[in-house]
Amino acid sequence: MSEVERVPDERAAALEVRGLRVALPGAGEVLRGIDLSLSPGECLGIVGESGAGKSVLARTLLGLAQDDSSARVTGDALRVAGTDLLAAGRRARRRMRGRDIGLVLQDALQSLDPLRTIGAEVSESLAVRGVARRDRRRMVLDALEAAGLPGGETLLGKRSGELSGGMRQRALIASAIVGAPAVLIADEPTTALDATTAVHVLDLLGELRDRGTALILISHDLNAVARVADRVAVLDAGRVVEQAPTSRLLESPAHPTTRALLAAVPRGPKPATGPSAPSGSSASAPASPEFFLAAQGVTRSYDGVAAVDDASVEVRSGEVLGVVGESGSGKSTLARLLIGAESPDRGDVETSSPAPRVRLLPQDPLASFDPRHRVGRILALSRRDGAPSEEELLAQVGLDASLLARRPATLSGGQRQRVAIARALAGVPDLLVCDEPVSALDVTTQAGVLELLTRLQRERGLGMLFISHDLAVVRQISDRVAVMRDGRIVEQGGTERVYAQPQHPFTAELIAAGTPGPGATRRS
Amino acid sequence: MRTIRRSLPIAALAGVALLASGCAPSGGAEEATPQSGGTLVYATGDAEPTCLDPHVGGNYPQGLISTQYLEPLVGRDEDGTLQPWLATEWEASEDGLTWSLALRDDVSFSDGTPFDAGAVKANVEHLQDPDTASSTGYLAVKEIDSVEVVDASHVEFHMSTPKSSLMEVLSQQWAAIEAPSGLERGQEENCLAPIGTGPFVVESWTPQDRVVLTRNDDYVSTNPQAEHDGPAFVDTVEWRFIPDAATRQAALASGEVNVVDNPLPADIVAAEGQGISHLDAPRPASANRIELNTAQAPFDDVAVREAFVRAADPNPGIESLFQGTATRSYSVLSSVEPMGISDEELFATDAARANELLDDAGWTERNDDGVRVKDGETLTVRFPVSTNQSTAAEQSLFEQIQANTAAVGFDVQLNPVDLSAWYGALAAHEYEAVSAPYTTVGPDVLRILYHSDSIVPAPSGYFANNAQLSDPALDALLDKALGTTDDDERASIYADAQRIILDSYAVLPLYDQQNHFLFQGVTGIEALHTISTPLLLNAQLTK
Amino acid sequence: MSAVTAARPSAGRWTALGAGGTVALAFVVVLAAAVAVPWLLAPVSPLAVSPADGFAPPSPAHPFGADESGRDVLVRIVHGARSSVGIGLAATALGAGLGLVIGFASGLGPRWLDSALGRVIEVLFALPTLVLALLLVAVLGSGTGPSVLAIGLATAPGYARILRSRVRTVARGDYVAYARLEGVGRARVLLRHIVPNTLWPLVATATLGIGQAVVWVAALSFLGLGQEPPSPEWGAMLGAGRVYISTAWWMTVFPGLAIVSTATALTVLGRRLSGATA
Amino acid sequence: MLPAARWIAARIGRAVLVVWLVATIVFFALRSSGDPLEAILGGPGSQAGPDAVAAARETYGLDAPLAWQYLVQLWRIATLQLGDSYARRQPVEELIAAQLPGTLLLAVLALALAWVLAVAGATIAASSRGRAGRAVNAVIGGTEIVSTVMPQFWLGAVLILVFASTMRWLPATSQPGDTAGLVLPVITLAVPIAGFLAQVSRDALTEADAAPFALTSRARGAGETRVFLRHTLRHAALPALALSGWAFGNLLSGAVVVEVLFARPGLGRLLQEGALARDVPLVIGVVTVVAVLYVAVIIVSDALELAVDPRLRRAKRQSLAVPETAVGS
Repeated sequence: MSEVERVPDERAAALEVRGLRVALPGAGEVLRGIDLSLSPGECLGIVGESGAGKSVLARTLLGLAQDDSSARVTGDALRVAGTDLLAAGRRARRRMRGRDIGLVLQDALQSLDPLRTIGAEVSESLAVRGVARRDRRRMVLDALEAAGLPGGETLLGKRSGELSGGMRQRALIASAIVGAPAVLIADEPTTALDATTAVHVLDLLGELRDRGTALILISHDLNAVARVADRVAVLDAGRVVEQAPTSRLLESPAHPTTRALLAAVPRGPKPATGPSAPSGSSASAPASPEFFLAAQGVTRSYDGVAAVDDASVEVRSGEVLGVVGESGSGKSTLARLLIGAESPDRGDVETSSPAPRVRLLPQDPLASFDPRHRVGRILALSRRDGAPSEEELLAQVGLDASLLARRPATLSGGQRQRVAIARALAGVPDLLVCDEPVSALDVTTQAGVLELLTRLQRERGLGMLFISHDLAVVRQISDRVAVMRDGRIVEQGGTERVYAQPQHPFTAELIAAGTPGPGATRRS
Repeated sequence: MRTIRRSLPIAALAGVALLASGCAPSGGAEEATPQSGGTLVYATGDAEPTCLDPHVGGNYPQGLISTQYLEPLVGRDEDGTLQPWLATEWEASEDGLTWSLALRDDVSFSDGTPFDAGAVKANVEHLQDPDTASSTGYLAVKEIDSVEVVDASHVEFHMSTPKSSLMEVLSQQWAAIEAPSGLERGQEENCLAPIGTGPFVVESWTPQDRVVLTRNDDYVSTNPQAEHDGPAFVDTVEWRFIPDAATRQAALASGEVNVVDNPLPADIVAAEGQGISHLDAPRPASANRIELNTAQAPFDDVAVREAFVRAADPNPGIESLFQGTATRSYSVLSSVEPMGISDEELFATDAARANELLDDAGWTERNDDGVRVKDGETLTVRFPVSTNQSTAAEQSLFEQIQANTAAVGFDVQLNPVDLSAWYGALAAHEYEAVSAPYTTVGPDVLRILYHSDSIVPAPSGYFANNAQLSDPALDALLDKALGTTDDDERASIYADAQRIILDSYAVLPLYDQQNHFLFQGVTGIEALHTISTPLLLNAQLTK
Repeated sequence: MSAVTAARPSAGRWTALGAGGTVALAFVVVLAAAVAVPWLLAPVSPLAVSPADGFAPPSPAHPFGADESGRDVLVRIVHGARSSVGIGLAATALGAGLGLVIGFASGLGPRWLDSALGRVIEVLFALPTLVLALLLVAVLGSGTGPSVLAIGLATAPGYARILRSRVRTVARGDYVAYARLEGVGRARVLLRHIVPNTLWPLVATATLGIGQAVVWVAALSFLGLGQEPPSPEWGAMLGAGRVYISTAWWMTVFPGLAIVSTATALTVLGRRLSGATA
Repeated sequence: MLPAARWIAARIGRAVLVVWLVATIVFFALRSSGDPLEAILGGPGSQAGPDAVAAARETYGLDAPLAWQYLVQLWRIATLQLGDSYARRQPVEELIAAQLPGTLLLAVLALALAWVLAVAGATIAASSRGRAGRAVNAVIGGTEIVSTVMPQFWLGAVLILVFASTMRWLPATSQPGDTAGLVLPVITLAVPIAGFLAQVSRDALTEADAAPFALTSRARGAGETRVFLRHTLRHAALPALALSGWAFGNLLSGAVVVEVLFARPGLGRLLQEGALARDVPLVIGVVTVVAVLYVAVIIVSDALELAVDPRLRRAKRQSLAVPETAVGS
């Protein structure tokens, strides 16, 4: 790739990778000739589907893959902050870690040892290098401050479980930068975070980059990468298939993989299909959409805390109501109240007569399948009068009939969600409740499932309640949207209206956080 | 063939002779010099006593340990002849209703109080007191109506009925003499450390672990088996409780302990090659035997009993299981009892005869398992086995008898149970066969075991006549023997009684009650000629 | 490494057994044969005594040697499988059965019942197996019945705990909620989803429980609270043979191996079974 | 009240309930099995006469109504005056007090050894990688399973045969105050428990070693030793700690066997003798003490767990952990 050769000065490079190949026992060659380079103060984004080799690349750059004696690491050059990793021994590689290169993983709850204090965790790379205890404390506090946690004294004795998700992630970043490494690898650093928090963390990474750290940002989320990265490398099956400055890559992707990734990113309003008019108009839906379910001022509390607080919402036939909000905002509880899985403490849920037949599309379809049942049995048990055969149901969701004999555990994530959709269809539903149905899926898989859902909804005139933390996803599928925060519905209305003219500041913030394309943090 | 035994088995005699000459009887290859002082460690496999006073209850474990600190009025020599001990002379009146005893006047208890006629009176009364809950010792003194203190060294027992065996049963350790000063302390305290005239004194008792006995330096050598005047040689005896036979043997082999009792036959055989000495001291009174319950079907029919006895064929099993350490007995009484008679012919194995007898008795049909059936009843023999009392080898022997009698159509159901359950089965008459060892001294054991009076149960349900023999002729003989003091006449009466018992086929004698000791690093270990408990008075450590 | 193992496609249940599991399964098959048709494997009576062969060491005639009564140890082990495994099965059935009742009542019943049964479980836990066994001996006397009862009662709280949490997990599981949402009745959900998904792990636990029950039976035999002779029961054989450990090692080593192998095989199998469903 | 104080109060309340239930069950079970007089009057096969029977009945309060006797028994437990042993005629609390320290010493040492063996096994397994590592893991896994199913009396007998009879390195019996005599009983007692603990620690260690925090630590430059000592070991120790209560119950079971085998005085042997002699006050006393010890250990191990793992303070969880692979203790 021509971009690689464009690197101006090799001596100044914080990272230099040429022809890197990594073979792991049992998995074969996972990386097949990687060329990358990175200068101080530069951010390289690495994107790709799961299984593309992103994490192995990160571990190899840290010299950790090499520690496994059965792994084979070869290449023309592998230099990190001056250390030649191809020549370096185990000990040299270890000395390099923490001092020259740091790592930030996703899900700080798991990445910070839950049994150790924040102080111990953040200072670990200092302790390893024998920094005196006195100095450590000051450096830890500095690092915490640099990571956006000023006044960190109170945090030192706490454990990760006692912090919020955003604080945890900041503490994790502090633990990676406390040794002032030249290179920082962030592997999916925002995946487990709420959209608004993610933005803050990405901004923080951008600041670090601006202060001269060479940053590698690994993600499946092009949105996140685009916000910070100067350049993006697209990884597919162990190879860098395309590498370009971020804006160019976003605007004119060259490689099919890149194009597919970009196309899959949910964006824009609900697409209009075929001859019918855009959703929300009366053409595709019954003339006056009758309501299926209507909640009026419902409240539900757990242990004195209101999970849903005085919410009023209506789900209508042939219409998709999107509910969006961050984790813990009460989305799922509201859905449970609507479908009668739970009773409200206050308020009413009205149901049209006859009661609509409700089916659910869960976030984790695997957990909603009896592990002892095969796909055929699952569909058979859920079939109601008027439903097509099991084979037909699978065909409708784009799956082969041969899957009928498989157990769900042996299917891929996308296949599982499609089986879940088929199962919901087997119940001949009037109303489909979708609870974060795509949030666990790869971006391309997600696009396929969303498309399928939209098509089915249209074809059958289904009513749908679609819950998601991702505004872009909700926008793409919903006719109307309700924005939730702390159990309350802060805003409600036609999707495009809300999107265009958010009434509530939180909605505006959400929209900003979810906006793809070049963001404020990326250096121009 | 009828023989009246008057002597010990040759082997045992030889062993005693060797011991008496001061040499290690077997094994002991190294030249070891006996020395005074030191601590002798004795490990017993018998249960730990719950009370060290053998008057209370009265079982063999109490007999074992109390031999070291309590002494009875009389002893016996190896021929079974009574010997003076704390009593120097004894004589029964013509009518057998009064016994006059002369006592040693130079003996004191280890707390300094004198041994005298008052002490004897106090002991008899202690045994007779219901609060003492004496079982074994009580039987010895049951017929004593009152004790008259003639003077300090003379005492008279006034009997309710004549009892010629009185002095024999008074030689038992369970009727040994304790200091009245000790008895007066009350049972709880006296149980922890009875005070006697023996060669050792109870120093301390750590339950489940050991009793420490220290030498009685003021010991007056009254024991008829004493080989020297004055106190014992060893300073201290540690009496340890090691219930597991293999562990006990390992402790002996590794030198942790000097003497063990209840060794396994295989260990006795192996001892010779390991420099470990062996003492075989069969217990007196009854032999080990299987008794058949004559009170209920099927053994209420003598032909069925004979068939069982003829089919049992224990000899090959005794040979292989005991590996030469036990000799087959054909007598109800122990081989150390001079008045025992033996009849090998009566117990000759004859399976054909057994089948014939059973056919004639009407047990002609057999079920699918080969068990004989009569009138819908199977030929079932319930045989509760006490795991406390029957050794592993003995239990194996019972299994072989089970297999042998199965061949002629018996269905023997062995049921190994703990002691409580075993007594429970007997009390409920839920047995057709049983093996119940009984240790006392002298042929009067026949009366305890086979007199019809012994069918009457105690409040606990216990009764001694497990064969449930109820024969007026036998009762008459046993009563008569009790009133006869002339030894020859007694022997003849007991011989007639034994004849009746043996002929009833209610008893299948097996061997003497096994009582072996293995020891190492010590000489002078011998057993009392009364209840065959080990005497450590003459023991000397060797180094 | 983790990526590799996780990426491996799940195979069928039996091929997932692995080498150890296959050996264990083969052993259990042989064991089952010994339980079902001992006469086919060893057409000699395990009871026939032959005092002349007493303590015969292993030889072609007696591959595992002979015991004190000249009975072939191998033959006795084969014929002993039925009673040993039988007692293990009976105790496990009792323990698992009790555990099942307590576990289901506790997991599905009202809160007060759960809390009351929780105390029952705690009480049973506070009585270790042998303590419970000795207590039962004091009450019922020794024998096979009390042994089975003791092991059953002592293992019941373990099963109850596993089942209770399993029942709760399953009952609160998404697929149960989904079936309820589909309008499937309570009873049908119980039979269709909760019971099968609860019992399958129980099978795995009970499998290794049988192995441990066999060992407990052996321990009770050692304490003199065992099975009636001459029926060849492994624990009793081991207990009897231990007396001769220094002179006739084969009497204790081979029954010991039978117990340990059986328990090991059942444990390996149980672990594999539980792993295959996870 | 402080949360900790409230927690302790609640746990003690529950413990009292459990002990009361145990005592009640034991009392009625034993009393339903028949008249205890036989045990009082010289044990089984007693030949005591009617006078002695009547005297004993009065002395031991057996002429009172059963309900009254039950209340008396509860009062005794509450006041730690457990009455006189039928067989030994000594106060039960004294008998137990004499044997308790020995058994506790044995149990604590065995538990410590089991922990050491378990952690050592888990460590070796975790630190062996590659092809040889798989072999080592298989061997350790096999050893664990075999040790969990090893009958203790058999293991002990073999140890005695080898180390006492043959080698003569160690005594065959275990006496109070004799350190060398503790070695074999402690090993015998520890091995099966070590097997169970090693299984859970190894699983936990493997899990912790693959956890993101271990990777993060390595990425900070921590060496394998540091990762092990500072991170994974604690996580591996947690489940083993949670199993302490179960292990303690198992140790008490094992103590019965081991104390008989090694002729060591202790609670287990006291119970065995009491049970065989149908000594009601002694059996009730020992079983109640065992239950008290058990719930005490559970409370302590739960408290320790809470101290080590702050995550548990927020989670509502059950105490009384049992290895998935052990169904009895």
